[in-house]
Amino acid sequence: MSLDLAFSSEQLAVGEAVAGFCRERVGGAPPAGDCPADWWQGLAELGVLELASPEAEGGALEATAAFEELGAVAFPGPVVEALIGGQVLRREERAAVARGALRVSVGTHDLAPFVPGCEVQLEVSGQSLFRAPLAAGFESLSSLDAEPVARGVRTREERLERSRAGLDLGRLLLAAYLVGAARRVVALAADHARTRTQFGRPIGDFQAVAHPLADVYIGVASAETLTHAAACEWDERRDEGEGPSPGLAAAAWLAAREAALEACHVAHQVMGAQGMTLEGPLYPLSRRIRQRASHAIGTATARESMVARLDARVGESLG
Amino acid sequence: MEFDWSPQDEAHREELRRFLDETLPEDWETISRDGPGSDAQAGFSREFCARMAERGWLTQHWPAAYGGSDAPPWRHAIVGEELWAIGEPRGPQYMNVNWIGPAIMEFGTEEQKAQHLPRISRGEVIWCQGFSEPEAGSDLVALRTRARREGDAYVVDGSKIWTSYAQHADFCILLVRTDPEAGRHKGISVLLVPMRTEGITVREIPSVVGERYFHEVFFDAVRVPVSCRLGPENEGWNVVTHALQYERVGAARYARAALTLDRLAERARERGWLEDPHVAERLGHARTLVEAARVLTYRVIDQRAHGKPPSTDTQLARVAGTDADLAVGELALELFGQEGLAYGSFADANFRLAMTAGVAVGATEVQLNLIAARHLELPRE
Amino acid sequence: MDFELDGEQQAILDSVDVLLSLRAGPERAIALAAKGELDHDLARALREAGFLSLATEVGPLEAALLVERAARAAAVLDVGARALVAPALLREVPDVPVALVHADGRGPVRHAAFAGVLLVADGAVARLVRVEPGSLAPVRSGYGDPLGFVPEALRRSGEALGAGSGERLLRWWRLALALELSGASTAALATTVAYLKQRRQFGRAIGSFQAVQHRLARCAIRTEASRWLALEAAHHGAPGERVAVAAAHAADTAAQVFRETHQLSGAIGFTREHDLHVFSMRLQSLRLELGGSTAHARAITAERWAEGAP
Amino acid sequence: MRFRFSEPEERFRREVRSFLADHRDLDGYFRQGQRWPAVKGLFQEMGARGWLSLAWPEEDGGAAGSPALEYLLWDEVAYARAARNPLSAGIVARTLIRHGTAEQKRRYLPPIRSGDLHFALGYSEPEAGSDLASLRCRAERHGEEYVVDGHKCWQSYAQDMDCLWLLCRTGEPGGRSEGLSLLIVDLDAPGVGRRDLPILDGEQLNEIRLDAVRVPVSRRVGPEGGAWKIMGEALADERHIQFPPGRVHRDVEELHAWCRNRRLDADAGVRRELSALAVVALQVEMMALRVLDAMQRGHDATALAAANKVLHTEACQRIARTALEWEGPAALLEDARPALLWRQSMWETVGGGTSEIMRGIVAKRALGLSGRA
Repeated sequence: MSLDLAFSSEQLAVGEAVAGFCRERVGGAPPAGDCPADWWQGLAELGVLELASPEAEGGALEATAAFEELGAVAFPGPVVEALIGGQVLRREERAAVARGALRVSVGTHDLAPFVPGCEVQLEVSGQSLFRAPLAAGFESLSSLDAEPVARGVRTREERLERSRAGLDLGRLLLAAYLVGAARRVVALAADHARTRTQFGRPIGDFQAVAHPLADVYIGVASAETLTHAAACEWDERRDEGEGPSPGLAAAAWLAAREAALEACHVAHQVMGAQGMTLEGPLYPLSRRIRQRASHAIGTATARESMVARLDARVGESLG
Repeated sequence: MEFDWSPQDEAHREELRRFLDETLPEDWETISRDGPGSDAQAGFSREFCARMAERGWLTQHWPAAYGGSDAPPWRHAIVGEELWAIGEPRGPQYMNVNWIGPAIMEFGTEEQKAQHLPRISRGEVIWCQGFSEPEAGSDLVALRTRARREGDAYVVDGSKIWTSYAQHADFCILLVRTDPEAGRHKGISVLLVPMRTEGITVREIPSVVGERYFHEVFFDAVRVPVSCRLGPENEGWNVVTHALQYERVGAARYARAALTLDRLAERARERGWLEDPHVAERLGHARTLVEAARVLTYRVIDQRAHGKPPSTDTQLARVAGTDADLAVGELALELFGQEGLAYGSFADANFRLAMTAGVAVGATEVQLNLIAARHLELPRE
Repeated sequence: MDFELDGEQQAILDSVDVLLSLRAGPERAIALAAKGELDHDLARALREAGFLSLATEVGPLEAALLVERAARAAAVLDVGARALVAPALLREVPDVPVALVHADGRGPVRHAAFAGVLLVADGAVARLVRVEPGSLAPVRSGYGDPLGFVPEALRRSGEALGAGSGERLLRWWRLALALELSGASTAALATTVAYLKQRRQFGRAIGSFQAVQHRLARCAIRTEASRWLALEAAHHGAPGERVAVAAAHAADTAAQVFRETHQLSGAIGFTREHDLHVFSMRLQSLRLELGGSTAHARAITAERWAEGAP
Repeated sequence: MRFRFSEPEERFRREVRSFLADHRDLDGYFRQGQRWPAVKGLFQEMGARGWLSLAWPEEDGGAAGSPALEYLLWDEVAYARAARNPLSAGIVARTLIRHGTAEQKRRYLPPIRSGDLHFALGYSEPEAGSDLASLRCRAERHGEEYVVDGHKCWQSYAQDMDCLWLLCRTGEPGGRSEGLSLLIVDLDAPGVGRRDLPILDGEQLNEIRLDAVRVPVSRRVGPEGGAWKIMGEALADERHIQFPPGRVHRDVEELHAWCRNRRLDADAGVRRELSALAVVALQVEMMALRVLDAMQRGHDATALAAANKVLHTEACQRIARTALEWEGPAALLEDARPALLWRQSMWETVGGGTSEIMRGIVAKRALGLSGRA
């Protein structure tokens, strides 16, 4: 069998189920703040919260199909973190995560998003994940007027096994989420450019509007395929029984991040003041993109792994 | 050609800084966190502008006849730099001082001058500008808000959008169509409308930038005396283009960007980030954009100081200012990562303010069109 | 503060422009490039008119104006080094071509093959090396200025010019670069704008497409700013941060102007029969000198924000 | 979903790779003009293996291979920097197969297949570069001959080619895409004048003047006035091999190796840009695979191919610029690899439909924006 870049019908079905759920619950734009409890429960019932875990039927491709849809509606809450938990937590904890009964936060050494709604608090540092709860008495902040964040002192309790697999999946799913969100951003901006008239014609008639949009479309489309390739790679390695290595997931994360941020930049430019209101469809997306792009997983390790990848390829091609 | 400040200018800047040290309250950072339109900052502006006026600084660049002291444009530019850099304690009043007042001087009747100029000059009045409409943003001439003549009043129907400061404003400088049959630039008039007139309602559009930043203003059979019209009927377009020439570089965005960048670099140094050459490069490049915006703005002020008519240098300066502002805002967010997203944090506050830079007052695209047509003399279609 | 030329400056520039319009320009640059020659005639004419000693006799700003104008006129000459940099370091301005050399540099050096004087930046000091003009090996180059190799031994020899001279050389060198970059960018843009006004595609002038207009407008903003930043730095005596800002801005501008002018001119821009390459190829070499935009940008940060910065 | 090629396809890739071991860095990719006899030799060897006619129908002497095989072949050749896919075996042959007369097929296909006969592309004119519909070169019918007058330019390597694949106007002057026809013109025919245009990448472009050149009507390919449609089809056939990502991977890897040799890769700024370029190279590959996937499914790949060209060529420019910046003035020496990469990459966002045209296609087809003004 040669190359085949389409989702399988099972994967499409996962995506469609999630899309339907989002249409029904989220509607136009998600509210600010954390994920409402019934939405979270809904995700659990759909099986989204256990995708790619050792117990799950679906792997990274199914999860990718689902997360692109979540991104498209800027779905709130620590969804990526739940699936990271599905890789690194103990079996009974994983089951609780899958049921929606246990929520996971993944943060930096002093910042933890979604606390206190999250019972398990993980800290990411390079290629390692630590169980590291915040001490009581943390400071509550809000991130871009929307997501709750806590700042405080952590105590590292243990380094988690399968940290790399968890972080790799995290990068991949962040990429999928960002790709889904960015596709929607480009669609919104293009729609605006087709319908909004200025100086007597649709603004999309102007190259100065159309060309930057074409550029971000290209960036998002290539990041999307790279994300799919990374998901394939993740699944193949899982099936082969190897531990996932930092490969395409890091690339997908870097590419999707870049493409999504650029898409927001252009869309804000195209949509003008309409993109700055909390009522319009653009800002809830661009805010969430900005948050996910600033995820604690960070970019430094991913960048280093790209250089390492080159090292390996150059070694090969010169040898 | 020489690029030194005169000793008098230097002295004025020093004096102004001392004044700010004494005048700004300790919680100024908090007051200014949500931008000039916020309740706190607009409220404070009435107090602050009165004190600026006492010193004779609020409208020192105005002619003596209207309560100014004919100060050279460079002097007023220094005020702009110093105040914008710290977040504009004049609040919404920078608009009156920079261009609404001068427009009234240029086109107003004696009665209008007597009514408005002293109040602006004393720092006790807030204005908003009723230009954009849902279907007329950067393309202002597409506006539809209608003013019908009925006896010695106009009856205004329509709505304006993206109006900053509308909630606080005492007056609105309003663009209306008085002749719907006339071509795009013709048939537009300017009205000076008291906001407390019956039939005006204001709705805030919650915005990402800060509180009270955007509003919709609805006009429902609002009666405005003909005596409130600024300039001749149906020739409002001239009034506006003339007025906006003053406005274009009124906001010294680069000064704010420069200070933000300095603070950003200081934080980066404290954390040892300057050791990372990538960070050092990014900061350096951002500094070039800020400096470019400054020097291009100076060029515009210089032309005014020489009594020359406004040129496309104004557009060059504006785009450069926008770019600098955005670049610094983006850089702050990038360097601070997740930490920068916390509401009111250093990076967050700066980024939100910078975001509107390219959109406010004639989107960047319009400026670029003008540069292409007039500066490069490129052909139209 | 005054951005307008005063009477004397205007008079100087007027005669500089007349001289350059007679003796320089793209056509001459193309002819000189074919021979790999430096413009000795232009040097003589500038010297006889007293323009090469503007820095000492009038001031650095006036010398800076000359350097920028010469670059706009595609002068194939060490005018930046001779009229602006050398006077900042030497009591007597040499009567021979001057090449600026970095002791640690590996690459070819502009004008070295014709130089009689090398000014070498070597850490804390600058050194003066006298060479026989024509003694250094020329390097074939398609980048506007003739290049030459300066052997390692020469880079390390010569007479030290005293404490602080190394840093002084770098500052004025950066300034000269900024001015030359700014002049060449302005000319490259003007050449392209003129071409796109008359060149037609899809039934209309290419210059009438909005996307094209916006890209050119952005270049115009940058070239204007580059010029003023460099002139301002010259007026202030080339302070470290200002020259780094001017050079970084000018180098970034050059990169953008290069990309856009070539992209928008299409195939004609790549031929040697069109003037664009006279300016654009030189931009390419100038913007790489002294470590290029990254090095200038890092210098800004070091000058302005590093621990113990002024 | 599957991002791997089949085992037979991978086997073919290995075969190509081992064949290319002898031709690696032939440099025909960048400098065909200076390497022509050797590049022609390479094509002849490939011809002998049947690789120039890999996807042609069997009845025309081809192997009816899949697009994937062709993709793998030219991707490997590009990675080896050996050559670019020749015009003759590509759009010329495909067009002849579709529209050529029996005589034309008999005459031209065998020597094309064997790598012996090569074509220069005669599309662009001084006043019609990316806007081909406005071209002026005119072919006047006189009995069984056309008499051709016109001026073509920007022909790559015409000095070494045998024939010109000429687009000219047979209909009303001033019409746009209607009234254009394709003719095969011998480059040594009387009235054909060629002049070299010196260009910045050190390679040659040519201009060709046609002065009352007589071309038999039997050399017209396809119906009179029908060239526009034919050209579109030929272009569509080739989308998957136009911009092989191997070239970009090779550039990035070489840049990285070069940084390591010079110990530049300890610098954080350099590492950051290298990592970004590694990501971009993968994005380029993904876009190329999307084009191939669409071709395999028989979908219209116009917008994807336009996107691919923009992404690919802009990536090449970014890599080359980076190399120049890190190397400094030494990179400007005539034979320095960075200078070569850079000069070559400059041309690519202009030649073969500018990036602006490509963005216009993407905007229109993928986003529904006209982008005309």
